[in-house]
Amino acid sequence: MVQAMLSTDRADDRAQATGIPPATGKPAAEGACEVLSNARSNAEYLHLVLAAAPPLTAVRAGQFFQLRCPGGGPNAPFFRRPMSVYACDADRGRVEFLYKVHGVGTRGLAGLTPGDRLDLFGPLGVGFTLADGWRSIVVVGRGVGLATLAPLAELARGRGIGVSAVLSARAPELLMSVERFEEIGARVFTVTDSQRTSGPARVERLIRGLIAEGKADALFTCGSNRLLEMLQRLGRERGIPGQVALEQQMACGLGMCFCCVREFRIDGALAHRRVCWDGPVFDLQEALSW
Amino acid sequence: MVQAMLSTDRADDRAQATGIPPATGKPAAEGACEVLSNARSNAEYLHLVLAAAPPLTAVRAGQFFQLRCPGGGPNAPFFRRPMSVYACDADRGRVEFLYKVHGVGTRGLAGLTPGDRLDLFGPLGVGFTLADGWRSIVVVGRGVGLATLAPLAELARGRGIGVSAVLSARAPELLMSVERFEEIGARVFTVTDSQRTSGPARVERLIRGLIAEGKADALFTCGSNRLLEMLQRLGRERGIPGQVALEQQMACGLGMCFCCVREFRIDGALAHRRVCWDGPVFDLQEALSW
Amino acid sequence: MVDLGVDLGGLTLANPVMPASGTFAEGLDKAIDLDLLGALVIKTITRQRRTGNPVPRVCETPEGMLNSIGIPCEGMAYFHGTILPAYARFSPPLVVSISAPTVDGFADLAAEVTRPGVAAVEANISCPNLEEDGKAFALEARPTERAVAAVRGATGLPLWVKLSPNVTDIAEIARAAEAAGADALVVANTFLAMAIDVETRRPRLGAVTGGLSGPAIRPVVVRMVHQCHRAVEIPVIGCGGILTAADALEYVLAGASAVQVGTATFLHPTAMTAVLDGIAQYCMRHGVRTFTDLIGDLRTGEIDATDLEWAEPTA
Amino acid sequence: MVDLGVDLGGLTLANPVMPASGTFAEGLDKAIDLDLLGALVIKTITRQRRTGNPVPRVCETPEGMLNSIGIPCEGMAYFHGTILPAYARFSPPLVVSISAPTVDGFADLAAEVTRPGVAAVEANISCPNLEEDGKAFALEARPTERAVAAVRGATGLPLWVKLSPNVTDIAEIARAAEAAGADALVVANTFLAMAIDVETRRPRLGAVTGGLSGPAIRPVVVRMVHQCHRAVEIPVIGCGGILTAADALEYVLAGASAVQVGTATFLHPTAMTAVLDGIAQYCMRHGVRTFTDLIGDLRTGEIDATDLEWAEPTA
Ligand SMILES: Cc1cc2nc3c(=O)[nH]c(=O)nc-3n(C[C@H](O)[C@H](O)[C@H](O)COP(=O)(O)OP(=O)(O)OC[C@H]3O[C@@H](n4cnc5c(N)ncnc54)[C@H](O)[C@@H]3O)c2cc1C
Ligand SMILES: Cc1cc2nc3c(=O)[nH]c(=O)nc-3n(C[C@H](O)[C@H](O)[C@H](O)COP(=O)(O)OP(=O)(O)OC[C@H]3O[C@@H](n4cnc5c(N)ncnc54)[C@H](O)[C@@H]3O)c2cc1C
Ligand SMILES: Cc1cc2nc3c(=O)[nH]c(=O)nc-3n(C[C@H](O)[C@H](O)[C@H](O)COP(=O)(O)O)c2cc1C
Ligand SMILES: Cc1cc2nc3c(=O)[nH]c(=O)nc-3n(C[C@H](O)[C@H](O)[C@H](O)COP(=O)(O)O)c2cc1C
Ligand code: FES
Ligand code: FES
Repeated sequence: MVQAMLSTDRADDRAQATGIPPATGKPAAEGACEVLSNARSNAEYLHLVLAAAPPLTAVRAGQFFQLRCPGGGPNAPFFRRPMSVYACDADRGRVEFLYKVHGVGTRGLAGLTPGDRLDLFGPLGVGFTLADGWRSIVVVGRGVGLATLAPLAELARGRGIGVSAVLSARAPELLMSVERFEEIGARVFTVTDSQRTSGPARVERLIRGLIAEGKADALFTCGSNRLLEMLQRLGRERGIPGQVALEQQMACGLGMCFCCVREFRIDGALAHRRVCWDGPVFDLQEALSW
Repeated sequence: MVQAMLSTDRADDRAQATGIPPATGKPAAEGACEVLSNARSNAEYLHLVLAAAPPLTAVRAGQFFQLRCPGGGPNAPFFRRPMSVYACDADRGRVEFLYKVHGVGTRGLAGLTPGDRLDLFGPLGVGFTLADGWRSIVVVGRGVGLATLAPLAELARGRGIGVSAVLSARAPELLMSVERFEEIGARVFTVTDSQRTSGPARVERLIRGLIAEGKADALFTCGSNRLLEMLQRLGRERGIPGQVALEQQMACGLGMCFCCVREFRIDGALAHRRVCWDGPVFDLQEALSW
Repeated sequence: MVDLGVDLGGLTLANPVMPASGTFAEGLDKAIDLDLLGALVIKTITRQRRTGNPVPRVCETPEGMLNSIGIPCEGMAYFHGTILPAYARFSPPLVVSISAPTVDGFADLAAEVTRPGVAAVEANISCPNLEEDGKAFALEARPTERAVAAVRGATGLPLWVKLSPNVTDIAEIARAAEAAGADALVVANTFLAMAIDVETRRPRLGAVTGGLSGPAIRPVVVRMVHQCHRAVEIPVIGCGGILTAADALEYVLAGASAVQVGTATFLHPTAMTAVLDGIAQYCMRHGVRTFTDLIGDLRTGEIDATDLEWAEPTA
Repeated sequence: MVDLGVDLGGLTLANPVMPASGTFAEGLDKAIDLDLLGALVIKTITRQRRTGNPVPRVCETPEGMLNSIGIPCEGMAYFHGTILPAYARFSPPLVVSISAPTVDGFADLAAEVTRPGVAAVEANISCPNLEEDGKAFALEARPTERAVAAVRGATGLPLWVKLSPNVTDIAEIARAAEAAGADALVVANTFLAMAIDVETRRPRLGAVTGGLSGPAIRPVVVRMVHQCHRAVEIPVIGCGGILTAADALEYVLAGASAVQVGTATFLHPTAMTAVLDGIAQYCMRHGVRTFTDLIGDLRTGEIDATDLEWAEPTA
């Protein structure tokens, strides 16, 4: 059981997305945290649980940490690696991540065993926003993208907002976080490639159904380009707002180096935004698919 | 109990010291060896035991390995670290080292625990030579220098040569390897600073006594400049041959980089020799004190 | 108490530690107290709006990184209206790094940033990423002199000139910058470099080449600082691969009056304040009361016995 | 089977992997079968007997090392009487690296090493450690041209010229060497650098400065090889920080026809044969039948979808 300890980002944070420096900084800290567990969730994903103390535990849904992944030699991970918070419990002093082994950094993470220490920096970035008046939201995600969406679902449920979660994967045995979303109290729909239920057309039909039921005051997604495009189309067509969490390679994580830029369409014009600083959560329609 | 598995260097190896490339190379190999134990011997020294297979175990007394010490980050030990073999048992597949924590490399060694792997390269260098006809030898050493001398004592005893071992240290509790030398069958003399028995004058008197007893057909030492000078003087005065094992910073360990040179007096003239290739064991009188 | 203050060509800093241009923004105040720093040096600006280079803009190399960020810039209105005001609340002197594709452009921009709130101008004449034509001014003495003279003529603010390490003879360029009126030199910018993903056979950077920074380059830049320190009278600011106080002190002993920390802040956001603390501790440990006593205090005489101690560790 | 053979300015090698001068001696045959290598390049020799520099002659830096070995040399009698015969038993072509303080000295030495058993001459005009006067020939185009022309006139052997990376414009020097008759270029020697022990305030090298080598420098030298490859027609041999086959292939894709491995052999004595194996495996994996097809095969077109895969790892 993971308790909801996540808050939403306030409007003054959102203002950062306009490029205006924030008037006040919420602290981000560097700290070596003890590994409590680092177990395989399924064939592809690992679940890392760390002991952490404030301010590291003052995490808002959609925020991320920069992890100093272990490793040595000339191919050691030089940069930190960005990782969304999968769960955070300030009272129990826990921060959790869900990750896939991809390259040298995440391979280093996978080698961590209980008792090891991992240096975290964060929490960072602008997370999800829940507008007053929303009664039900839809979250759609695949793979590790679900790590980012789980705290949002938790936050929404904590405010009494209904959550429909469409969880996608290649095959049923690779489905992530079904229990976590069920525990949170979300209505879970699973779709998979092997069952041929995860194609854009099928998912679109599912979501159109939720919209018809009045269960979609806002749409949220993360990670998949095809899902993003489909939700943008639906959102535009039906006038439903939404947000998307994006990824981009990051060096600093603090808006300093400009390596993590992406293009957005803002008020009709193309503009660059730093994913680490102006995001990683952006307006659904402003994001460009890639 | 450590069994004698060490041989001496033959004359054709000694010829390498003249700078003439060897006609045949004894193999030196790179291999990852399992750590069997790595325990503190006393407040200052650690004893590392590794599992090793041929050709790594074809070690001769006075030879060394280049160890790839663990460590990461910008201050990781970049070079290998040279370390004399303290004991080697080819039958049981063991190579042992005795070391003192000095800097970043040896600190990395000290962190090894049983089951870890350490990459060795060797055995390297020209070791000790025992001339036919020697009946008793004297070895004089201090601190980790004794690591280098123990296999020599073992080799000599294996050939029925008597060994008097003068073991020196700052204080009695820091005396190294007394049991190892006793087990080998050496006659052990301990001298320490705190007991005021280790000064050059005292040690000289001790050795003069051994010479008088006819127990000093050759003198061997390692590591200490003051001991070297004293033995050189005694050797010259009494016409007793000897050998000294020297240290110098090493990058390659194979005679390739010329970083480990020292000056020697050879046939009256000063000449540079590579400690890793022409040594680390040199003629007692050719070595220059520093 | 150690006096950490240092005078850098007319600008007095409370201490010698500051960020390197392009590796710092006010967002770092989430992690450290920026008022502790000796100065705040902001990302190079240009007059033109620019979007910068295609992604990927960074990649990892052995103990270093490549960047081809370029100089994305929102233009002067944004600089005056947004960037300058954002730094008003911090106390360290604000140093504005400027770049331009022409000598006149340098002069114009220097004049334009000579405003209240700006304590010094850093002329980035060495950035290898500018799309204009190619060679940076800093690669040869004559263009260096011209660019620096233009900036000198356009502003009364203390003028720092940032050199490129991609040169045969950095001392010659340093002398040219000094002769043209620089008040201090920043040594150095990044090394032009590239990396290739052999599986895809493509460059790892969208812009193909980029600048190498981080610990990997430190030994080369320390040598350059040492050469510049001996070549000119004006202060030299060391920059390249500083991660710890010991790294910073290496620069200081080689002749640097102050240091800039870049890449390290990406790895450890608290790097600059840790460097500063470490310098103060070093001074106390070594009985150094005035930081400036350390500048150029490299000892190259005969090696004495203690230095050879490692050769006889057991004695 | 992959054809790994490569023609280097008139000398055909069985494969493109060889040692870098000064990091190799016949003692390595204790660890690897030297006959597997493409060529054997020996430590630079000079006519004069020299003892080299004071110790310490090496120190460690982040993913690199400094050396101030200098060129200790036993003189020509030793070269002819001892060194040359020692290599007679190995099959790869023997490349003799030469250096001299004057143009005439280069010519004399080149003539003197033009003997049976020597397959090519490598002119080390870039060594930063020579005590003579200072600047190496390789730092400027004109002296490069003169030294190379002198060697060219003195020997009919294939002539490789080893460049220095401590220059503003390596392509210009490469063109000068080509114009003066070089058959191939070795890019590059070490970067002039220094390191200081802040506790003793002394240089870490007895000679104060030395050359930086190892993985740290690789991204800069890969860029230089790429520039030289585009500037000249003659083959370029890449050298700097190669530890693995992937590192070597980075050079090859950037334009190198062969590679030299230096510092890596100190860390892993089997590095060269591992690099060679890895190149062969890469060729098989990528369906490359002729190694030379890879030379300069860097792809810089528009980035396509697969390259962006990391941006959508979960799709
Ligand atoms: C805000 C944010 C949140 C993320 N949350 C998660 C998460 O919860 N779980 C998870 O498994 N992954 C997450 N990722 C992706 C994760 O950062 C990458 O998988 C990781 O950086 C890969 O590093 P590597 O060394 O294993 O791979 P390598 O391919 O060796 O990395 C090389 C470089 O590319 C960067 N890189 C590679 N893939 C990505 C990517 N998808 N996004 C950003 N940078 C990348 C690395 O950081 C590194 O700089 C997130 C990314 C961002 C930006
Ligand atoms: C042939 C030989 C045999 C040795 N046998 C032993 C042994 O059995 N037990 C033992 O404890 N030590 C032995 N040493 C010394 C050992 O190599 C050094 O203690 C070790 O290299 C120190 O490395 P570090 O990283 O801990 O120290 P650091 O000071 O961080 O090392 C920095 C650099 O200096 C070199 N260095 C420092 N001290 C020495 C030294 N005394 N000799 C050579 N290089 C040095 C290191 O190798 C490294 O390159 C031997 C040295 C040689 C040459
Ligand atoms: C991401 C990044 C962006 C940079 N942008 C600039 C810049 O805009 N102007 C500039 O003068 N230097 C720029 N630099 C160079 C740094 O200021 C500094 O000179 C260099 O990185 C070496 O220092 P370091 O090794 O401490 O990073 C940049 C460096 C990096 C890594
Ligand atoms: C210890 C040492 C000695 C060297 N001696 C020479 C030399 O005599 N002649 C030469 O041309 N280069 C010499 N070099 C430079 C190397 O040949 C090579 O150019 C450089 O080290 C870069 O390659 P690496 O990073 O693979 O070592 C030496 C390098 C080292 C590390
Ligand atoms: S990662 Fe540096 S600006 Fe986003
Ligand atoms: S360590 Fe390289 S020659 Fe001795």
